[in-house]
Amino acid sequence: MKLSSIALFLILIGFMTWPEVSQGGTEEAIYLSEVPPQGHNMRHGSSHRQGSEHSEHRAVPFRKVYLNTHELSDDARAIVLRPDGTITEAPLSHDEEGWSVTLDMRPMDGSLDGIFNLYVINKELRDETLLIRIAKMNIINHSCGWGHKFKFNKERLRPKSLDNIPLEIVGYEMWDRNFHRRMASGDMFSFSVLRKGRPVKASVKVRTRSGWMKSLTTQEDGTGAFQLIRDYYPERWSEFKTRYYSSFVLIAEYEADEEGTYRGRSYKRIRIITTLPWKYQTARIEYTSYAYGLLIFTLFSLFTGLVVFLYRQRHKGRWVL
Amino acid sequence: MGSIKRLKQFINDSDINRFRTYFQVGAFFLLIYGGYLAIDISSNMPTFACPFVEMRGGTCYLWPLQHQMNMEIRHFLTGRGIGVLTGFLTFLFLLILFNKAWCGFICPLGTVQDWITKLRANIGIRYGTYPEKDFKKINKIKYILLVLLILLPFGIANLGLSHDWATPYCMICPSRTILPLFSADLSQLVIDFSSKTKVFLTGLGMAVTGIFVVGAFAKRRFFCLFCPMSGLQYIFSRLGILRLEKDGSRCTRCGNCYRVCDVGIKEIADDIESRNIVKEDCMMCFKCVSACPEERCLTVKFGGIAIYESTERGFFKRIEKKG
Amino acid sequence: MEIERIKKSTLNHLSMEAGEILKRVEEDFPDNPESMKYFYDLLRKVYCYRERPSDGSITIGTMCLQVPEELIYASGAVPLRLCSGAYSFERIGTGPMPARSCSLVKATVGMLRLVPDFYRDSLKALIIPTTCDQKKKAGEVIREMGINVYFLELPSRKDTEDGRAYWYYSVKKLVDVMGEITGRRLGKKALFNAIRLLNRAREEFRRFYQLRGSVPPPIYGKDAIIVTNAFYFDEIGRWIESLSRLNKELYNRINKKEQVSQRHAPRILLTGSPSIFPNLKIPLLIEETGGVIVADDLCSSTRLLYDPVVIDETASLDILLGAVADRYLRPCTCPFFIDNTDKKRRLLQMVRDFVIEGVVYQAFSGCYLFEMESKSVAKALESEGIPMLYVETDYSPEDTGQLSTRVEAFLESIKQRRRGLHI
Amino acid sequence: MNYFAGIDIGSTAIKIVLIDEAGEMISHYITPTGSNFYRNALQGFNALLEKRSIERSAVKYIVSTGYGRKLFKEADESISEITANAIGAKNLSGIDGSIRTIINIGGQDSKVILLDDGGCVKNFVMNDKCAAGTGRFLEMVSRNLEIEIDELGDYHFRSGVPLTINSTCTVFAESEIISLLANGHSKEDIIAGIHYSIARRIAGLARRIGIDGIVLLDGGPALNRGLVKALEDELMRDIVVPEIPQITTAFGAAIIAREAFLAERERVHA
Repeated sequence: MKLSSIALFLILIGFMTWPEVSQGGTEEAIYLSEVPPQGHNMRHGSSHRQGSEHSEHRAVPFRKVYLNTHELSDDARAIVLRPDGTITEAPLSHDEEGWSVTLDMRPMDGSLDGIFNLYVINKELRDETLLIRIAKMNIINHSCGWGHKFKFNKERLRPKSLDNIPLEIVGYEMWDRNFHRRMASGDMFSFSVLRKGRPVKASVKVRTRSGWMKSLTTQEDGTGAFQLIRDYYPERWSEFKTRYYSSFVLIAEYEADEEGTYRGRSYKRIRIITTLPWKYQTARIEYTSYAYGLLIFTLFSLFTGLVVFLYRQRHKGRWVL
Repeated sequence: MGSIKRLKQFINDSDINRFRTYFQVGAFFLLIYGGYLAIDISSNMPTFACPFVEMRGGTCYLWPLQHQMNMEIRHFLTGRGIGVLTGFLTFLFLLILFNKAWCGFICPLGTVQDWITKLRANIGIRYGTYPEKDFKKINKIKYILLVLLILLPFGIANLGLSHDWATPYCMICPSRTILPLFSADLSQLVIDFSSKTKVFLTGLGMAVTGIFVVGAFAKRRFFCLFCPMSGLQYIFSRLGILRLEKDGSRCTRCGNCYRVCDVGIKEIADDIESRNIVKEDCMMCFKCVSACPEERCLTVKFGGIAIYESTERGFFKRIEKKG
Repeated sequence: MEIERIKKSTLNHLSMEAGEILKRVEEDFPDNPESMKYFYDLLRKVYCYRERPSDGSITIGTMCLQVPEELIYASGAVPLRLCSGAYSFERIGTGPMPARSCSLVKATVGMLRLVPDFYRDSLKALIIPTTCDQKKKAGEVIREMGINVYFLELPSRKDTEDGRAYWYYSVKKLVDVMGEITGRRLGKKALFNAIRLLNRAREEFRRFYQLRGSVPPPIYGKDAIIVTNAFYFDEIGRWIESLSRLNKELYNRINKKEQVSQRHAPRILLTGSPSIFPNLKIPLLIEETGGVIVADDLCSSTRLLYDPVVIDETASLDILLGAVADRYLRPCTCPFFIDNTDKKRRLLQMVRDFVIEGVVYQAFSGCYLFEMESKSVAKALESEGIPMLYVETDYSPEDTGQLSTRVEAFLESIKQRRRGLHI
Repeated sequence: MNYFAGIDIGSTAIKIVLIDEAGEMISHYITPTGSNFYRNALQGFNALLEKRSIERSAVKYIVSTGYGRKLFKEADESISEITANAIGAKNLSGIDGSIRTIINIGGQDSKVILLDDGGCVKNFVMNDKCAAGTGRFLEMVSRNLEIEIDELGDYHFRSGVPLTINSTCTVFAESEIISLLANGHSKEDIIAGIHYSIARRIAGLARRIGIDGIVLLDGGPALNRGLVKALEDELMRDIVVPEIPQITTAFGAAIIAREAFLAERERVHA
């Protein structure tokens, strides 16, 4: 009997560590993040730099965003879709921390109150297949001081996409009407994968900072959804912070047989990898409890009821009106 | 008779309690569901309009006040200090307009308490009252709460108190847990375990709600004795345009006004010297004026013009209608 | 046998006395309102022919206005105010009572002592509130005569919380006692209806109280006393109707600017010990010498019917009882209470409301409560420049001569003051 | 020339005063009331007119006061003796205006009248229950001691130590006087004792409403200087006595008659 339990145990461990194994395939994907990459491996992310997190309540004129890779083709371009629909170019710069894009969010008068789409597109030709790596990021630009003028403005709230982007992931239910981030663990995160603006079937992988990974394929109409799980478990309970943003990255791959020439060399197949980083908080339900709330409520109401009842019994006759 | 005189007589004969009940229902919908009609009266209202109610029609001044107090001293004199001042002046303007009638006619929590009182009355259980000496002690609690709700946020910014103390009074106020129920939002009935302070505050909040529900059932306008908003209002209520005045010489001290007073203020019946009879817990519901049989003993004045007076004729009309 | 003779002669004396007073009231004053006839006939019937209108239900005697009549009506009984103003009864009452005691109490004891069938036929119980000591001690004397007496304890302070708590408690005890006497549990509905019934009576009286005080006065003060005294005996519904008829007539008089007595009759306010029919000595004296009593503060007339009961919630019997108890305790300005500052304030307010030119303060000799308070009332009135005549008298007509001189001098001093005659 | 008359029909004496249009006292007449006071009053009035040879029609206004005032049909108006006394005392010639307290000892009652600054009656008290301390008491004493009433004053000043007569009631006092006489006490001491007992009673009455300013004593017994002296000792202040104390009330009534007539004439002309 002992032998089987050991076997079971081994399988379990295997299963537990199973996601580690399939780590290999994600090296190629490039993605943007607000903190500089400490090395390629995502696991020990820079949690201590939380402070600099982009808070939706106070806008900043410039926002520096980092890429997770050092090699980038020379013709890589960073395109910015601004909330008012205009498209601009953002400068890519490289320093010892790696590639970074500095996004210019001015003017700070509330006209650009909304979501910026930042795309970094990198094309390479590897032995006859054109490898396009796209890193996309949604950056919220909002300050409560501007008031919430666009609260009911459909155009500003709608998650937007660009048609000339080879492959793009568009996430829905990203924020509430006041452009405050609303995603919390347990919510269903739905997205769709678009190829040049048209939905397309592609395989998508989700990887959180702590390394948990899940892969799924989009439906025919290119949409997919999955439930966010909580992956923020600080060692001591006192360190738990409700404002902590856990994050994950969506990586979509698409391959097709298309010919074309790129810088004079032809290719027969193209392979596109696009990424979209995402942040979410721990859901309130995770650290609050209805049971205790109602328990305390009933306890105290019963206690008060008892006190009133006893008081009235004792003052039966001499009731003062 | 002149039309003004006929109008005055019509008002003095009317049953203000029924008018107030309807007004309260209207004000309740305005404050709890105003958001659906994109109504936002002001964010510094001198009454409970709970920020935890999603589609509210206005915000209770204690909410921005506690946020604004969460500021270093040096900021007070800078631009941000101006924000505190404008907030306070808006509150003061609204307060001066209706004085403490905000509590009697508009406050949603007060309306809830009045509904609970009506329920108790229909069931046939008698209401309770505080003995005099306890009443004097109990109604000082609201000033303690008022001081705390200003000092604690101030402590966050200047004394390094943790941010969980952000809006301390709102965490223990029964409005936070009860008013959202009216828009089917149960999210406030929880204990927040994210930090020791949060556990303490939300725990206390649920305890206060428990006490509130039974207290409001046993005693009329139970919470109004403890409410810091009424304490804050009373500091400036002297400036109010809406005033309740008493002519002591006409008073027979028959005590009717004291018996109908939901809050149970003894001075309304016993004090025959002071002219402005609005005491600290008064919610200006004017039930006393409708219960006074003496001619022009109690008068409600708006900017010096008497809009509602206790008249003998009106009194007996109301008694006839009581049925 | 000897009791029979005394009883017969006393009844004769009573009818003579009442008849004579009624004659003075009706004939000596030519301009009485026509609808007063009902009240005169009622009193004549009660006092001269002893036919008290009663529908056979239990009668519960009361000796003072502090007894909540709503409770009596609600328990299906009928209250009967037994304070008596008959000099013929006082003469018999002097036996068991000390010589120097208050005439009113002596008269009541006399009435109950010697003339059982005058009221005792259906008198189930007599409730005596422990207001002034003479009524309290007289209660013991009455109990020995075999009448079922119940003492309703009152606090001696009405403005403290303990005083009120004490009073609520004794009213609740009274409810249980009423239960035993009438055999019916006091129901909330019955009490509510009783309250509304009496409130209607008070509303009608309030209108009369205002009409009577208008300038120039449409009715004499003696008629007001007769109207309120009729309230003791009359069935309450009929009393309200006849009073509203009287009010209409007064209203027309005021519109037609008709008035009683001469043009500038001094407007007098009568206060102090209650004058109860047939003891209208002082009021008649004042009005025969030319004054008009336009307002009074007597517990036998105005204070009996002035304050209404207010009901806020009808949740439980306790609340209704509290409202009734409050009405009988708090507005009462009986000198029996300590710190009776309300009385002076109310008097000054009445002086202002009804343009009073002189106050007559009558105190029954032996009633030390009113005698002691007269000094402070005089001082309060003097501060407002209102002259006050303090009259100490009893039911006997002996001092009518001197009193009439004093009353006449008082009225002349008012006229003199008014004309500013400094000859 | 117009004349005005004031008739004070008291319990013991009828006093009539005649004044001219200027308010000066022309003449007065005093006669005992007797049984039919109406006849005596009328006779007295006519006698007064003849003495001064004045036509009845010249007397334009007559005011009656005192106990019998209502039954004297001749009078145009009747007024209580308290008001008459007050007005009379105020206007007596030779008395300065600052009189505040008037003590009147009449035949059957004694009164203390308090005037306010304007001369109106502010308050008054009457010893109306019994005859103690009144003229009738003095008559009883003089009858028992067989002394004329007006000699009482001289006897008072001839007394050594005045006896204390404790019972103030007329009936008992009589028996007490007889017993004192039997014990050989001198009449002078008894009379002085009587005066002091009357003074004590009147002073008690006056203190009940408070004495204020100058005190004037009038009424018949005021002629008795002994009684005035006793009252001064009891009240511890000087007392003013008009030269004819009995007629003050009647004089007041005459003044009111003149005032009423003049007021009537103006109203007619206006």
